[in-house]
Amino acid sequence: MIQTRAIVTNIRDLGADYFLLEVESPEIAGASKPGHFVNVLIQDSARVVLRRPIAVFDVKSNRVQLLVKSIGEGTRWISLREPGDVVNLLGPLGKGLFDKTDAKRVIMVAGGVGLAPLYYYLTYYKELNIKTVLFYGARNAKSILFQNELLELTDECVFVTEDGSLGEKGLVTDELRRYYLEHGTAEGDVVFACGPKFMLKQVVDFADAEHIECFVSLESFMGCGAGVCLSCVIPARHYSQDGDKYFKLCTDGPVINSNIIDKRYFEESYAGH
Amino acid sequence: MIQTRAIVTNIRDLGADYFLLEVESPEIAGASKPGHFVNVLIQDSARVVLRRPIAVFDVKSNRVQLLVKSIGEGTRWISLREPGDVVNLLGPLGKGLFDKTDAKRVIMVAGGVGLAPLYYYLTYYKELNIKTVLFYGARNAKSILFQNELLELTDECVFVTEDGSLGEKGLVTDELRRYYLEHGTAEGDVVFACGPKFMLKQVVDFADAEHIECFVSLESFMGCGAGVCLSCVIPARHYSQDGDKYFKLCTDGPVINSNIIDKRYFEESYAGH
Amino acid sequence: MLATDNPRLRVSRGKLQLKNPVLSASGTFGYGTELQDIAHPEHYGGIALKGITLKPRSGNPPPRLVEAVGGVINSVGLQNDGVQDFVEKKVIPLQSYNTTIIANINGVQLEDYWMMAEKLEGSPIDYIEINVSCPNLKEGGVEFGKSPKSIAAIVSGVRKRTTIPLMLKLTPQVTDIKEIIKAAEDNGLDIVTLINTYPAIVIDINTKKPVLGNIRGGFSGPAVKPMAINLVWEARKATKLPIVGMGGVCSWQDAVEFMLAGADAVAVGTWHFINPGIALEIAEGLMAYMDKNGFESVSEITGYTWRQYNE
Amino acid sequence: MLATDNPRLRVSRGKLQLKNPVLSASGTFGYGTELQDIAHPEHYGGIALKGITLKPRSGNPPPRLVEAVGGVINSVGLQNDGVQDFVEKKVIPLQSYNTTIIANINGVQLEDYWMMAEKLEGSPIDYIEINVSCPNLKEGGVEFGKSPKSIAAIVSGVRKRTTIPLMLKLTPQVTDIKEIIKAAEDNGLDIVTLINTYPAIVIDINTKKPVLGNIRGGFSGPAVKPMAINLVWEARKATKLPIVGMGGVCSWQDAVEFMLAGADAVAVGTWHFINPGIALEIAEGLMAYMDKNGFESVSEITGYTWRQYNE
Ligand SMILES: Cc1cc2nc3c(=O)[nH]c(=O)nc-3n(C[C@H](O)[C@H](O)[C@H](O)COP(=O)(O)OP(=O)(O)OC[C@H]3O[C@@H](n4cnc5c(N)ncnc54)[C@H](O)[C@@H]3O)c2cc1C
Ligand SMILES: Cc1cc2nc3c(=O)[nH]c(=O)nc-3n(C[C@H](O)[C@H](O)[C@H](O)COP(=O)(O)OP(=O)(O)OC[C@H]3O[C@@H](n4cnc5c(N)ncnc54)[C@H](O)[C@@H]3O)c2cc1C
Ligand SMILES: Cc1cc2nc3c(=O)[nH]c(=O)nc-3n(C[C@H](O)[C@H](O)[C@H](O)COP(=O)(O)O)c2cc1C
Ligand SMILES: Cc1cc2nc3c(=O)[nH]c(=O)nc-3n(C[C@H](O)[C@H](O)[C@H](O)COP(=O)(O)O)c2cc1C
Ligand code: FES
Ligand code: FES
Repeated sequence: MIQTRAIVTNIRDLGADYFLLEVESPEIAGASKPGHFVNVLIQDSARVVLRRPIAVFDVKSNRVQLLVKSIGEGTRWISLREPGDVVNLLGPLGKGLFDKTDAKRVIMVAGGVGLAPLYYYLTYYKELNIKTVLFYGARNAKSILFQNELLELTDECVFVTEDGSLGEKGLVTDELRRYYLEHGTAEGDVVFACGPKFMLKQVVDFADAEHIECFVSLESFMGCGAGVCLSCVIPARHYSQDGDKYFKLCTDGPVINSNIIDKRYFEESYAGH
Repeated sequence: MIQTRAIVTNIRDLGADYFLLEVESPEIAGASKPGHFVNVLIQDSARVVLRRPIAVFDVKSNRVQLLVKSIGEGTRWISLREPGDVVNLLGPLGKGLFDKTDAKRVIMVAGGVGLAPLYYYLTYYKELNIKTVLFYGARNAKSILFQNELLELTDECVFVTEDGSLGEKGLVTDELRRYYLEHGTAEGDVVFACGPKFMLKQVVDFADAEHIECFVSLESFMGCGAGVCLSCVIPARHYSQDGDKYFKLCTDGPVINSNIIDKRYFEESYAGH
Repeated sequence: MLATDNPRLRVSRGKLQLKNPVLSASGTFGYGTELQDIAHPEHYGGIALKGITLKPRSGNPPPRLVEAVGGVINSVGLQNDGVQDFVEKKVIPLQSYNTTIIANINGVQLEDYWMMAEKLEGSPIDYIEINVSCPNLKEGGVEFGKSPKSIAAIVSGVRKRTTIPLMLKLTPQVTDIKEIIKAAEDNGLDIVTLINTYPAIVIDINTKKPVLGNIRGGFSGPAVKPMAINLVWEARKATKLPIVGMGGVCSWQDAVEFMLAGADAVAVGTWHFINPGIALEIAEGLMAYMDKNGFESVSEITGYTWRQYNE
Repeated sequence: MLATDNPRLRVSRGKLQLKNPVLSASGTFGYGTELQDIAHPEHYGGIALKGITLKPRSGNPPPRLVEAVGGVINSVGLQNDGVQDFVEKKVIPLQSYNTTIIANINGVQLEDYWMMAEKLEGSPIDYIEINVSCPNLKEGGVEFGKSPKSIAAIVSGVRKRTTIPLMLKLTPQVTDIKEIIKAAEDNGLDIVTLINTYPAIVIDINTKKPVLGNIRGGFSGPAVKPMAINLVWEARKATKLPIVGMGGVCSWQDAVEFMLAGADAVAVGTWHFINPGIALEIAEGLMAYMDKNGFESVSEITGYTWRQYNE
């Protein structure tokens, strides 16, 4: 983990409020693995105090790519960077997940910006020659990013849009179910999912029912991103004597085996009170 | 007084950290008189909360010009505006001074950015066909702005630089004294001064000694700029029963007859304690 | 009809009767008329005028204001021409406006409050706001606001001398705001207003002197909001009296937040300097919020969240 | 030599003996080693570890953190594995470092503090910081910090059970911080540390629920600095004990300001999240400031401004 002032080498407006930011940082690029994220310092803001966590989308030699959806002041600030600008980064952060090199088939389920942490896994499994199937859903055709790259990277790739303007119409989780109905489960299947909570709930419930190993990339409000503040916790399935137990999303995750999560976390009402 | 979102029509980098910002605002342009100022809302800043007071530099039909020296976060923000940007302004504020239409000869003393509020007076007296003499001092040649315009606007114009790189070498107040030594005082003389405190002190002392009517444009930390918060006060020469007495710089000034100011205000040590 | 006059914004709880729940906070709106080009007194449910004292005061030496992260620190120190001038001059131009007028009174000694109440009785003001929380007085001021005993003495003394409804403006810098409120309520208080500013100091590390002429000032502005919300929440536990919440209100969203926490009305202070037209914007925002969230009247917002955790 | 080890930065006042005046604030630096790639424990004069309790605690339900203007509000609620685990595991890796170690102890009842002191006696820690100011405990915590009586009981009880120098971490949310300090000093306190966070609430106006899982949290960060400086200034009036100042320290300039107001050392909390490398930067900044302003040692900065107005 380092703190660095990285130079922006490129930024691409992908439409639908998505931006691909590329920065030069040999140290972070060198140390990053799928599942890692960086914490971006947002400057010139009266409202943003904390850094913003953004997944490592991809690494190209000395450069780190971040896929950012502009949804508020912090991500908007990121989206306005220009080549030559300096961005203060902390990273790589997170656990980075590597115990799944024994996977036989990797099923990825991405909802919207949930593609961000999964893309790097796809490049990783491609290199390992492990079969990948991607279900990628978004509101409409415009919000389906990197179509060509994804078709390249995956063995099978199913696009799903809410309005049917591209690929299948409906929800990404319906396509996941249909796929399994057709193909059945297989030894060595691993599911990775990232997206809105209601989507994750469906995926996790499904994986549980089918006994498929399942990893989800979660979000929470992070202070330090590095395990020192205990802000980012997610309730754990296994209770301690003392009552609830939590794990730290920043250092135990953000990509985490779904079987250690307390399922109540996925309920809409979950906010602790 | 109005609050308006004015469009930037032009911004000129004048060098030496000076910028001339021009915004379109028929209402403020229409109502502005010499001695007025506007309060500029600074956006996107974690450190700047309050608006920044900036003198009306000049008015060109529907447009208001502001001469800004970038010295901190707020003025830097102003200096980075581009044509088409929106700037939220409150104004015109201040008293605007007009009882000196009976002046016979107007002597202006400007130190650095102190030129800002005086320029508009120069255009005003030019229109009234009243004789003006300007002493304008700055660090060096680069910091002497609008040389041609000023030579046009004034009857006599003396530039003074600390390093002698343009005009006279030395202090603007020395040139003021020299001028009066040569020309003597005259009935109907009025002095206007704006600049650093030590300069103002010299001017005021001189004007007092020579019994010349003298107006100074002062600065102070302003909250509202409109007379409601009582933050911007300057100590008044005439004590009330109750002890010290203050006037409000924003509504009684910022251009003010020096004979109502408590002279202790001009001491370097003056800060109230 | 302006949103500010919409009957759905009417506040009516005990003695707090306002056409809308947006007040100006004392000291940030002068004597009500200065900003009227932009911020008309009639946009407000009520306007709290600059604090007054028994005798005229020239206030504290400048600098009186300094910026800090998320707010400002002021040490104005109650510059004013005294209660006599107030009733003879300041109040007069306001009578014709369709809004309520709040006189904010301050004392360096206990009896000051009582004598001012006597002077104000019969004048055309709608509320007296007893300010026991000004951090900018060498004597009196916030010292009175710290003990239930002095609160009791001040409120009961004022109560005896006037029929005008009484507000009490509380300092946030206390261990337990509930005991202060109880002492006041027991002695005839009608309405609670909170918060005043937090005592604060800024030192210039180059001159090595405090920036403010009076050394200490009071901190206000957006940064204090979460602390103010907490104190409104606490105050609501202590009393059923109407509560006017303030501290960092900068938008209609902030106003809603104060009301959800239990405030019947809110006041805008510091943000007048940044956005003088804010009262009208808040009224409009409240109307839209009510429509979107199914609230018929603004009083339904008051305490909505608080009740889910406290009743 | 790193600036952090420069002898001119040495702090030596009473029991406060530090190689430099920059500490980490409890709860923002974990157990000292997590950030060591960027923020090495040896950059600090001392490191206050995450607060511990007698028994393990799982802490408060999430969300535990929310942003506000000028700071953050946390309701972590002392998630920790208890004092036993602390002495057996957490402290061990820190012993080899050239810095001082501060154990931050918290109780839900009075006796908790005493029993923890017993457990810590003999362990290789340098200071015990008695935290009577955590707003995130349902019982105990900040309630203890509000009354001189409970302070006296806690401090004297801890004092009897350990020879380790004692710090007391104060809440800013009190009427008079001076009486709290006096009660502690009379009962054997060695060092005052302040401030902890301000109680604060944020409500989401769309869900109409408090954002934090525990409803209330504690506000910290740059916005609290002017209030913290004021409290250091006040604390300095109450005692000659060493004072560790904190609350919004984000730069070496902030550190200087705290020291001019009377602090012997400062602690960095929230800003670790934004700039983990801050300790070294502060040390370097202090060196440059001393050179420019003719201070031979950092102790000359302490109270420099305060003395001009108080002696
Ligand atoms: C480990 C991790 C990795 C992430 N990776 C990416 C990524 O690769 N690309 C990307 O675009 N985004 C990513 N995010 C999400 C990103 O951090 C948030 O979108 C960002 O913090 C929002 O900041 P903002 O200032 O733009 O919005 P804000 O103004 O802070 O918020 C706008 C709205 O979004 C809500 N919101 C903000 N942050 C979160 C959050 N973390 N969870 C839920 N709601 C939130 C707020 O409540 C508010 O309503 C990641 C988050 C985490 C925790
Ligand atoms: C009535 C009036 C008219 C003005 N007209 C002009 C103008 O036409 N053009 C122009 O460039 N400037 C003008 N100024 C000054 C201008 O308002 C300040 O330069 C500006 O507020 C500084 O803001 P900042 O955020 O850039 O600097 P900050 O970051 O706030 O301050 C930078 C440094 O300057 C000091 N400083 C800031 N404001 C003042 C002040 N008002 N007086 C003394 N020191 C200060 C600060 O203490 C700090 O050390 C005017 C001021 C007043 C009161
Ligand atoms: C410049 C200034 C002057 C103030 N004067 C008074 C006053 O005279 N009487 C009073 O009760 N409060 C006074 N206050 C406090 C405000 O009324 C209000 O309680 C406080 O500022 C918090 O609200 P805000 O954060 O919206 O500003 C003053 C505040 C400011 C900023
Ligand atoms: C996430 C977080 C956790 C904290 N945990 C503790 C704690 O366990 N014990 C304690 O005494 N203070 C705790 N604090 C308070 C800090 O130590 C410090 O007193 C406070 O944050 C003010 O300093 P700052 O403004 O620099 O953050 C915590 C603060 C934060 C932000
Ligand atoms: S964000 Fe601080 S521990 Fe996870
Ligand atoms: S700036 Fe508010 S009264 Fe002058």
